[in-house]
Amino acid sequence: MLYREALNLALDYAMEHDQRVVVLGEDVGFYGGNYKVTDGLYVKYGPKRVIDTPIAENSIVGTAIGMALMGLRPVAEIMTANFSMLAMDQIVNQMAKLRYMSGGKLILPLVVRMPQGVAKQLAAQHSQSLEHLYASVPGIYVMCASDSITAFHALLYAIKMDDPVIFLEHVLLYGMDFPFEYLEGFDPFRARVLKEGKDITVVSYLKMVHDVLQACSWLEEKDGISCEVIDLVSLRPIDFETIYKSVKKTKRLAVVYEAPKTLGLGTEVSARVAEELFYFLDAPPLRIAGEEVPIPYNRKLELLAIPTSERIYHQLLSWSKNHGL
Amino acid sequence: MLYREALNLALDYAMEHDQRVVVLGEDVGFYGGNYKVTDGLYVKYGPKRVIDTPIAENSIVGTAIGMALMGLRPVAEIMTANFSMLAMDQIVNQMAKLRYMSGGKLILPLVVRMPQGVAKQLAAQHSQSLEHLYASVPGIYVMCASDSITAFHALLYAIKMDDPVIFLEHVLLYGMDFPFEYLEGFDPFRARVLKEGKDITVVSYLKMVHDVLQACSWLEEKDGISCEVIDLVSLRPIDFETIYKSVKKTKRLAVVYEAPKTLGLGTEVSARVAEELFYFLDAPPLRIAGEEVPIPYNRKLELLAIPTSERIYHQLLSWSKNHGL
Amino acid sequence: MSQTLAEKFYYLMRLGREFEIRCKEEYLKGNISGFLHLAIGEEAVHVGAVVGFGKGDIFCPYREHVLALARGIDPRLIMAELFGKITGVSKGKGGSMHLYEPKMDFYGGNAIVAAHIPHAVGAGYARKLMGEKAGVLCIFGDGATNNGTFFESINMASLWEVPVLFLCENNYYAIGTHISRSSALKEIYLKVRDYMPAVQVDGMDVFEVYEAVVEAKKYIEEYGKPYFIEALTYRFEGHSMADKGDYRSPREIEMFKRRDPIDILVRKSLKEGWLTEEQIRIIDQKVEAIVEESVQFSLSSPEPSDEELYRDLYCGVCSDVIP
Amino acid sequence: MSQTLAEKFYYLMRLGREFEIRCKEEYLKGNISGFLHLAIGEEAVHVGAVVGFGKGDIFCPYREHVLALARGIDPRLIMAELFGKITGVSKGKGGSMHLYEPKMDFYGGNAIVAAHIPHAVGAGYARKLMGEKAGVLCIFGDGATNNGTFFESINMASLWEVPVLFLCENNYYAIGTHISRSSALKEIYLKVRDYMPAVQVDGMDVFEVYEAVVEAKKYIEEYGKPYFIEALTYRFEGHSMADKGDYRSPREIEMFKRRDPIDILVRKSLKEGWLTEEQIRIIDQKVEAIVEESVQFSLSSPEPSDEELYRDLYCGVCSDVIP
Ligand SMILES: Cc1ncc(C[n+]2csc(CCOP(=O)(O)OP(=O)(O)O)c2C)c(N)n1
Ligand SMILES: Cc1ncc(C[n+]2csc(CCOP(=O)(O)OP(=O)(O)O)c2C)c(N)n1
Ligand SMILES: [Mg+2]
Ligand SMILES: [Mg+2]
Repeated sequence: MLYREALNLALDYAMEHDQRVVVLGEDVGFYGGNYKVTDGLYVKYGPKRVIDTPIAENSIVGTAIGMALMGLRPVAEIMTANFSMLAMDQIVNQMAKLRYMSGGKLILPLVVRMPQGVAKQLAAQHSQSLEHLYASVPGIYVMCASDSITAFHALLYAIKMDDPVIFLEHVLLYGMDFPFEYLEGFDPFRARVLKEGKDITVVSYLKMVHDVLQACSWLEEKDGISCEVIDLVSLRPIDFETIYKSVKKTKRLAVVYEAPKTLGLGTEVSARVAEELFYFLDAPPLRIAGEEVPIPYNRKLELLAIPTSERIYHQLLSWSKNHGL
Repeated sequence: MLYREALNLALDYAMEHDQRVVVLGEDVGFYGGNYKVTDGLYVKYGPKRVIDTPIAENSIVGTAIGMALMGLRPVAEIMTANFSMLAMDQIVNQMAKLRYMSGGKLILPLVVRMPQGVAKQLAAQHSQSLEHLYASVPGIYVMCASDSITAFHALLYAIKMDDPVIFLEHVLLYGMDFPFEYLEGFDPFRARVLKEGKDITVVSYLKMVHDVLQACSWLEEKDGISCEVIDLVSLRPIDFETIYKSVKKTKRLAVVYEAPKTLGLGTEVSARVAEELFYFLDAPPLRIAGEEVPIPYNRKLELLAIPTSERIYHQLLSWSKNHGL
Repeated sequence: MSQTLAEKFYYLMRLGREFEIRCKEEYLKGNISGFLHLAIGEEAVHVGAVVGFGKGDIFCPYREHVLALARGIDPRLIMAELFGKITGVSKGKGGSMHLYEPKMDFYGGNAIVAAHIPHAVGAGYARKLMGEKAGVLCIFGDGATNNGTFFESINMASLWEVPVLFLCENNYYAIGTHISRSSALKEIYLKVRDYMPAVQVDGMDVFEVYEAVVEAKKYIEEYGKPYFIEALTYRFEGHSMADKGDYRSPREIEMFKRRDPIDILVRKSLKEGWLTEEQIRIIDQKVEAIVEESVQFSLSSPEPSDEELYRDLYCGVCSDVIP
Repeated sequence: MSQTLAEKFYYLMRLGREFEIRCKEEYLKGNISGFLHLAIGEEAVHVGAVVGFGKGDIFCPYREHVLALARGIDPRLIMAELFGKITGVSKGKGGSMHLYEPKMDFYGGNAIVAAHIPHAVGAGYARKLMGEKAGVLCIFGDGATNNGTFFESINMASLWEVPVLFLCENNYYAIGTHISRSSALKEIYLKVRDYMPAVQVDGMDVFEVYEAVVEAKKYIEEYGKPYFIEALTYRFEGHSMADKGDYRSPREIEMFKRRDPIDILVRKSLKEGWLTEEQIRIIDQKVEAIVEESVQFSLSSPEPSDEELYRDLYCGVCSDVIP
């Protein structure tokens, strides 16, 4: 099942079973969504529950908050995370704080979905990965999905939650086909161990997970290095229990993400593991991440700006060599 | 000299010597600034160069960008960093990217000033520390000042720079009196070693620096533990050279900041030091930071939410004990 | 009718006034802290609007004590909130700018200018979708109408036909900046007149505010569409306790104080025979007692326990409607 | 006069059209990538505005090839930018949405809807402060006028008396959403008519656009204040190459294509004798050669070197005006 279809299925399923679920955003209705995630919903549920909005990101999230306060369960789409910079006040100052400031009186069952990441030559204003901005904010949950199974189950879980969730997707995943199955008791707060291994724990999420899996299979085949690959579904909170368990076994941590390295989400993983498992580690933690530049348009430069499976492979390998593997 | 006076002096000096410098923001003119940082400038330089703006943060930074493109050197004030969430598009997507996207053709000599941090019972929407959001963005510089000397020199330096700068102040510092002197060749990209020591390197910035100094003097007096205290002036880039040099000597790193711990600025310091100086460290890095909650109104809870000199002292002490000091 | 109303107005406006005068005292004593924005001088807008609107949800900015009182929230719980006590409406976590009581459809204060305006639009959308006609009352200042979020919300409310009464309390100032230095249009209702019915009223006359709001409410309920009222008023105090308000000339302040909304109400009511001196005396006494009680209640209320720091952040519940 | 203008218009509009048709081909060949927004159908607005405005700074959105061409930027450097080559106007770092040439007062594209509008206001403010009368031309779509940043900027421009010509190209759509489903006011100029002079013109007639802009420019220069023009137009293609545009009925598209701005210009010019068939043929040939040359130039231009990744991020210079 395509990743976008899995998201669509979650929305459709939720809307069908719960009248309170509404979808809103730019082009989500009549047009079917810029990335077709909401395709078909407008015809099925009508314009009152699948709401086309003006280009007004702050008020999209703002109206969704108002709807949630009244007992609806809005799923707002921000066309891409880049544009969510216009909605930061509603996300950081409102969505994340209203419940707490009200002493628990206000309830906000609300999901804000958005895709992010580098697609292909969309240039600096359309290529950002911004999960770290959200994951630093107390009062919201931040989730993401690396394949169709998590896309469906995590999004559905987010919709069922009475707390506000930022749900991140990756533009390049939408068109990708993944195996699909319905799971019982899916828990988005548990990181997934996608591959067991004994030498290195490699933590990642979203699209990078697939590049990591590729790099790790090369490492195993060519160099006999065995990686345990962990896929984060929840980015706030991060499931450190699963990470610690793995690192205690492998004694080595690498974390891979697409955003520029400085203060990217993996920084928290690296710091926390160094702080908590200092005496277990056989090597310094490694961050493999984007360069400290806006994403350039030119394809060659663009690919230099973010980790690729080749570069992940080479960095993991040379770091392993330097630190006694 | 009061911290706010030092900032005022820098603005006044810059405006006097360079006609291109203009100041804009809410209440900065006729009213003299919400925290009186721009006091007197309106009378001295008139309403064309000291511009009162509507409550429109995104367009305050946006118009400042337009002014900078034309060769003015605007210093925009956002009343507090909390409200800068409304200006995130202009900061993250515009100010930080225009130069790069234009292949270097556009020049943005622009400073956006804002105070942040916990004052006293201003509650969740008026108490945030948000430096990590800015420090993660390539294309801008992020500076801050912990006392009057840095306030004057760093702000003046920022105004002279042809690149865009986010300049962070702390609400509680405005009314504080510090010794002042004019320095030759001040370099904001060098962290300041405020106190030499041999056992622990403690990195901090803004208001927390003073709490750290207090805690460290207790540690020295009561427990014979000697701290080297480093004050970051630049938060992007961070002067790791100075930090590494110190940590190589002390073999221990602690970093103290007011924002919630997760992904706060000190996370980068902790992670980087663990990654780069792994074999030098005698103890895991320590982050002493805010709790993972919005700031509550109640004073007792508010003080529980952020590091105080007492808490810094106790945390440093117990960590030292646990790790062989 | 006018008699009952006059009594109600007088009671609520006097309560608001005395409550806030006391807040000021308690602030100076150190019992209240943070930003404290008083609505002294603006009571006719707040009381007229809340009473006139009646049933429906209310969203407002940080200057909301009188609105909360007019909505009927227990003064003790409001004062306790200002004192930061666990008995406060927001458990002492919100303070003056964050009074919430969803049980009374009061969605309270917001400390970010204009940020609650889209909340009101979303709330109105939701209520209408769920078949509720009462609509939403959304209050904000003149300064807020220069902010983009305001316009986005006006457009959405009009486009989607959302039953919201937008009530702008134009007190001519945003902190220290006069409207003439922040807004190209000095008549705020002009900003939206192409989007929805928009009128201007004298915000110092509670009857005028009340009547305009009643009329607006009728329109909202009948057509399910938005409506805009600009109420001209003035704050007698500084913007908050941190502001002396001395960027305004004594003459200007004097001019407006001569139109004190409580005096206007009293003069009119006595003249028309809607209120007697005796009634006023009784109400004054009652108000005094209520305010005093609210302070005593707050003084004797406990601080939140340390565990409260991490409470109320998430509710941690999942709906089970979806299988 | 009309003769010279007609020739100029025809040349620039034909150049814009052929340039973009070629872009489309090169996109399909894989030489251009990313988001490519074509202005085919909107040439009269772009050419009429840039020619009519003359001296002054230009700020525009992502759909800016024709604007850049009309401003006189070398077509080879534009095409090379689209090819991502180092010879491109933005060194291959910006692509189609980010063409900049400050030497020609062209402050180019922006990929965030409405984000460049405050830049234009700030630029106009700065120019005026520095004693320059020419003013700023700011172009944006109908969709952008629902965004808060637009309103904030309109207010500021009016309040501060900034010489900006706001030019809204109303093509009735924001990606797949028709104006009737995104804007409460379908006549966009109504949104600002209380802030500044605001008119609506036929954006398919380059002469009409040109004349309105010339008039606006006179006003701006004389009064140093803002002006607003809404030009009604239509994009013949999808929103970008990623969009087929099939949410619009064939009938609607047909209707607008019958008002192709180039056809209108040609018909009128031939009729009035401003242009001859022969002149047209010569221009067409010239345009063909220029477009071809731009592609050859781009094909033979080098890729940026790897070092470019970290170039142009900061300029690292400090002014020495302040001692
Ligand atoms: C987005 C934002 N910017 C700035 C502020 C600081 N601030 C608080 S109140 C205020 C003035 C608001 O004026 P107005 O809307 O007229 O309301 P009033 O206080 O006069 O009732 C400002 C600028 C804020 N709280 N939020
Ligand atoms: C803030 C923001 N939100 C959403 C988008 C995605 N987007 C790109 S163009 C566009 C439509 C803009 O419509 P309009 O302003 O009418 O311009 P047109 O493309 O029709 O010329 C949208 C929604 C964006 N680039 N920026
Ligand atoms: Mg006001
Ligand atoms: Mg359009």
